[in-house]
Amino acid sequence: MTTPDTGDRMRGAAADMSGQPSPATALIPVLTVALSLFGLCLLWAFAANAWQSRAFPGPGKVWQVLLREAASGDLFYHLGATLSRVAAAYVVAMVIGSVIGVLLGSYRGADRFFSPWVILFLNIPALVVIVLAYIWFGLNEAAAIGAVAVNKIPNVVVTMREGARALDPSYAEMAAVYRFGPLDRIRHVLLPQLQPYLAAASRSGIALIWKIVLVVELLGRSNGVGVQIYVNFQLFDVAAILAYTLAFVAVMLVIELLLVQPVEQHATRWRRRPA
Amino acid sequence: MTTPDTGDRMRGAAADMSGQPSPATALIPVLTVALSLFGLCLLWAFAANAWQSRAFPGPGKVWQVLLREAASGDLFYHLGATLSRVAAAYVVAMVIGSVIGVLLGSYRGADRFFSPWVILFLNIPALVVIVLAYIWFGLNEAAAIGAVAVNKIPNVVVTMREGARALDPSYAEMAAVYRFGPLDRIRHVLLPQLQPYLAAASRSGIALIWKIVLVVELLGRSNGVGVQIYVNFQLFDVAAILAYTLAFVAVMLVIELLLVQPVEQHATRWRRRPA
Amino acid sequence: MQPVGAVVPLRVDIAEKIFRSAQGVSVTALKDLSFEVRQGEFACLLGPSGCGKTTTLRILLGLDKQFSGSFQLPEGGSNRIAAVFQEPTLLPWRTVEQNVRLALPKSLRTKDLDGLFDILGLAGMRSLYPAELSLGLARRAALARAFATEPAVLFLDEPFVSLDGRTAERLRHLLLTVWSERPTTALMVTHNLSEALMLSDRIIVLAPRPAHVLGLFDVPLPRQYRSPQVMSDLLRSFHQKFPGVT
Amino acid sequence: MQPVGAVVPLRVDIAEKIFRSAQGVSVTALKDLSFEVRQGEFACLLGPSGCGKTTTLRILLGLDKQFSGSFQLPEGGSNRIAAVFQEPTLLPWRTVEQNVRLALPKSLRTKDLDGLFDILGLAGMRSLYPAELSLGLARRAALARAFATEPAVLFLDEPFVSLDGRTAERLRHLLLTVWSERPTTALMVTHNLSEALMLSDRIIVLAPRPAHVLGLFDVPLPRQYRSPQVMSDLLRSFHQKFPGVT
Amino acid sequence: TAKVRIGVLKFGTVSWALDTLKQHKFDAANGIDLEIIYFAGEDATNVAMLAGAIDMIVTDWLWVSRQRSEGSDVTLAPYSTAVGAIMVKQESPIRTIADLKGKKIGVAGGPLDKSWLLIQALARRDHGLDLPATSDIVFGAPPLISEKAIQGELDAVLNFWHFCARLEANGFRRLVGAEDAARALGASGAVSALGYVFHDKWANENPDAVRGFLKASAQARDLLTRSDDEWLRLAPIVRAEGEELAKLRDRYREGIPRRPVAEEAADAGRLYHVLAEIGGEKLVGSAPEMAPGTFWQELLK
Ligand SMILES: Nc1ncnc2c1ncn2[C@@H]1O[C@H](COP(=O)(O)OP(=O)(O)OP(=O)(O)O)[C@@H](O)[C@H]1O
Ligand SMILES: Nc1ncnc2c1ncn2[C@@H]1O[C@H](COP(=O)(O)OP(=O)(O)OP(=O)(O)O)[C@@H](O)[C@H]1O
Ligand SMILES: [Mg+2]
Ligand SMILES: [Mg+2]
Repeated sequence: MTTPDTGDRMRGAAADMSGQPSPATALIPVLTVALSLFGLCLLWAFAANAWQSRAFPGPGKVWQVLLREAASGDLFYHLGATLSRVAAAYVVAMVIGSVIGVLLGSYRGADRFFSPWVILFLNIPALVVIVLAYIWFGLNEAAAIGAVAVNKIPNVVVTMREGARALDPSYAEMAAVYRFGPLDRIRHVLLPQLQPYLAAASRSGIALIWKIVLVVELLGRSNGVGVQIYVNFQLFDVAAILAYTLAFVAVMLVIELLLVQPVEQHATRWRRRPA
Repeated sequence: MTTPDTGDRMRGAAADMSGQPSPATALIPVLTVALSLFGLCLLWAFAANAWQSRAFPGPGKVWQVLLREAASGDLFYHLGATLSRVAAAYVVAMVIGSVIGVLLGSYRGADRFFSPWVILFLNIPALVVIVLAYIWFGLNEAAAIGAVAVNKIPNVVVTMREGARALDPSYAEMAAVYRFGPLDRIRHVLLPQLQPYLAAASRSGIALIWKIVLVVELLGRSNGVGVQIYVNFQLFDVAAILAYTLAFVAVMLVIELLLVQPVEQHATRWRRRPA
Repeated sequence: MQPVGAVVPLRVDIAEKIFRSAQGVSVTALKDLSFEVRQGEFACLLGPSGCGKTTTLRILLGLDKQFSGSFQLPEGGSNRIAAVFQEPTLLPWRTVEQNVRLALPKSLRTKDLDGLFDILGLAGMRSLYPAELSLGLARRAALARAFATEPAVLFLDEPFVSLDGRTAERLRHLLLTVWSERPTTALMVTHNLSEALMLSDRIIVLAPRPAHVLGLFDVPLPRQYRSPQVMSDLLRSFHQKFPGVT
Repeated sequence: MQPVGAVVPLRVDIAEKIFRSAQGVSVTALKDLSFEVRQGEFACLLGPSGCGKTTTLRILLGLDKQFSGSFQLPEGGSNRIAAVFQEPTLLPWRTVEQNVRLALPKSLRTKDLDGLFDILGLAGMRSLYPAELSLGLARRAALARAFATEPAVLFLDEPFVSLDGRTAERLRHLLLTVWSERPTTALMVTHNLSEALMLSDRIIVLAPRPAHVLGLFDVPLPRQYRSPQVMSDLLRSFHQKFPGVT
Repeated sequence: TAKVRIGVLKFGTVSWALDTLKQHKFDAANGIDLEIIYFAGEDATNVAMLAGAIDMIVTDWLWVSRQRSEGSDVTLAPYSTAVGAIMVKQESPIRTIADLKGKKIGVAGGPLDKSWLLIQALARRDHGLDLPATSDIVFGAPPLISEKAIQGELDAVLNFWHFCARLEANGFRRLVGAEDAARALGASGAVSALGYVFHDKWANENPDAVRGFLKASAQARDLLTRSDDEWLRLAPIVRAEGEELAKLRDRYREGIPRRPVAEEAADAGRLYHVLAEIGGEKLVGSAPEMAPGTFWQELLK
């Protein structure tokens, strides 16, 4: 049984696969980001125009506030304080959380025993931990950073535990047969498999940490973006809140685009790109 | 060159691999959880004894408060209100976040364009979103739940995006060759691969949502655990704060042990257990 | 350009296929590769390891669109394609039986598979997950999946490696049964010359990378006449025509 | 119990190995499997697909401890073990060369590998990632890894499938070179009887699952005398001793 | 000179007086060295004092009583009698408490806010009205509640006094103040809602510090009462100008306590019963009476 030629004919789509990427191609990511940010501003300006309200200033207004705060030096002072807290808590939380998470994911017995503890710590409100930390350890930076880390660690644990559970045992077996040293195992066998989980935990982690730092600052610090945001909330000065928020977001964006994405692309270059 | 018998002799460790698991084996998980919780209480009682402070009541004190609040019915009323908000926001955030995340992880161009937006929304403080939601949509449930979902969605997106990036293309190719329907693809090819990411996003997701719900309730609701916690915080009644927290944690624990873990074990029974 | 009602062959006309590796190395896998397989014919692709056979199959399966050139699949019949990949590619989270049934079109989903599983020696393994199979068993499961779909076009990438001789022999016969039951065009990659001589109507011999056709070797003899004696004659004449291949 | 200074063989004595599948099926893979390989000997394991060969190797490699019985590895030499798994098992995120070097002990890390890569036909592929290799190339990379470590004990699980005849032949010779350069005990799984006859001192024939030893076939002839003529005699006598195997 | 560390809200009402105090060096004049530590929230100051990071905060007498009855030794020196009020729009049809029935009322500070409890008590006594049952009550953060009132989503709002003052300057009027309710419920005059709070122990160890501080703060308040120019100077930290600043100034001045502390303490004791009755154990704990020593004993002498 044959049918007339309705043609399952296919043509390849190869354009110029060979040769170095042209300078135009290299520009694409930069242009995309610029376009993306521009689109966002446009949307914002449009929305702010549509819902005119003191609670939702447009980009122009926020930009003015940003310039004013930057000129007075306040912006950099508070942003610096917050950023250093975020960075410290991030490092502490990621290291401790990853280690615990991988251990729990690897040892079923330990996991069974500690999993209620993880659920508990995961669900303790930030407020409780922060207040207890301040009361026990005094109103100081260490208590603040520790409290943030304790809040974040269970999240890292949960993500890394899934990562450890999903590890492919055949690579570990290969490493065992060829007697890889512990460092090689971590660097060449474990970490590359955990990379997507680390990336997920890092990205949502730094965001969560920054949000908790805001609360920590609100509850017991005299400087930092959290203090500024809350003070401006009392005055209902949304433009100032947004200005401080966006300053932080801008820093994150720069880190993401100049540091995280290139590193990530390098770390995952081995992946077969879906055709 | 031979060495004297320093014996690389190995014995197998097979005990009773055959036969049905005995009833004693089936009891182990229950016992472990009981032991785990008991250990936690012990640790807590001990710590509360060591750092005697009004800010850190022992388990006995908190248990009394819990009973009192339960007897008055307040506990169930507020817990119920909070749980329903958590559940609603959870469903909304997981569905929307997963879809966006998988799309961004699959389409590189879209990801490049929207990744700054994701960073932005990831880092907007809960306060800002909640206040804007209340201002625009009124002081009502829809605004509250929407605000929580908006806070959580970027986290889900980030995790699921990593999951989508880590998908093994050979399964998708197999499905394409054998012309799997869209539903089969999602159910049998996509979801099983995304399972660990979904599990991570869910667990830390529900914890994050509950924490944001607390803030939402604090800022503009009249019932719920958040309101109770805040009122008790103003009175500095830490025992009551802990009582409400633990009531929520208990609910989560029951869900985890009776629902999530069995489902998860069933979903991952195909995995080769590390020997 | 095809006359109406004509039987459309599998026609391959790939001008070039170049991979760019992550480290920037350019690998030309195919160059001016063109051949035809008539409808209902069984053809074998024979070529050195790494020459581009799998790449060719992937292009024909529509899994790789980054090439220059064109190809055409045969028309008619159920229009279903089945493939046995070089690695089994079973869904690890589905049992053997589920893996097979999922690949079936809706109309065949509840088909009786007992006979197929029996011949393949998978009867007791239907409820196992792929990680619980030996590699040979996994390959057989992949074969079961391909055969069960009753395809019109069948692509096989070294289906019978990792099997002991007896099992492989049994499966070759099964393949021939499946292929002859309905009009099926088959293209099989193999490194095993005697396998190719036994199964195929035509052997397409490829050069080392970049792959292009070195020559064709037709086996016009019906399969039942391919006795050990005839086979060794065929072998000899193949070696004469392609000295140095295999 | 060993006399001091004695040469310790590879001794396997597995009473039973039972798998429990996730769905609750019990699979007895090995039952009363016992054999010995003398130090410096090259032995082949021959048995039907799915009989338990890979399981045996996994137990010997220490990857599976859930069995009853015992085994003993040969002593002496570098005490290093190398294995070629049935699937290549390369780290996908490291290049071919990195994969090979990572498996080397610290003292050999900077070793010159050009010759090895050349013979294996991997010279131009050192900087590729495993996903960019054909299956045959990946297998060769796995072989390179095993050979480069200069092992005292070598386990091979069907190392030469998915390779064309010429390449396979070249690699068999390479294997013999590596094996004879230093005192190496080798145990190789294969489905290819002539390969076994050409390479090994002793063939251990296994029964279908649950695996146990059906019999041994010794090939006491030095390898250089194994001409095509001798080989076909050996084949015949093997078939006489084990009718119905392969 | 004795050192005093006080924790206050940045831009909060207390910081206005403290700024004046610092500006005019009243602290040095009274032999103390005042260190002002700014926080973003009132709760932060509570935590800070519990953590021992500061000596003094500003909070209300009910909190002090509750802490004392639970064994703490905090005590209070009156600072301000200004309290919240229910505000409605100028043109609103709501004229009396009774009109609140069935309306949507925003309440800042939560269900146990003192002003809210007093107004509830008043509504119940005078109009037989159970506000939580008959009206739609929305609790929320003070700035949000104010904004919602301006938007018109809420028919009436109960907010803290400085939010009320700002609302007044924006077309709102006072329906009923918490101080009116207090008086109606038995207080003989204005009772200080807020006071400087510190530990007895610290006060006993540093009596000069406390006295010096109270004197300096009184001088600052005197200046704020007398001088309108001082308010103009404060405008940037008050974050108000024109009408709004004037309203805030007037309300601030009205809120300066003028009665002997003993009278206030007696009134507070009376109000305690009213509050305990309506707020219940949740609010006051198990103590049936206001804890003795809630008002700093030294001031009662
Ligand atoms: N993504 C890729 N990037 C770079 N090179 C690639 C990629 N995929 C395949 N190649 C190269 O293309 C060539 C052909 O590969 P292919 O898999 O088609 O070989 P093959 O003929 O199937 O070999 P085998 O018999 O070993 O399976 C190989 O040299 C391989 O290294
Ligand atoms: N985890 C497991 N659970 C259940 N059965 C298993 C498991 N692992 C292996 N088996 C079974 O054990 C048997 C032996 O497996 P093994 O991999 O040793 O076979 P093999 O001799 O290497 O076969 P092949 O030649 O196909 O590679 C097979 O029947 C397989 O299904
Ligand atoms: Mg191939
Ligand atoms: Mg095997």
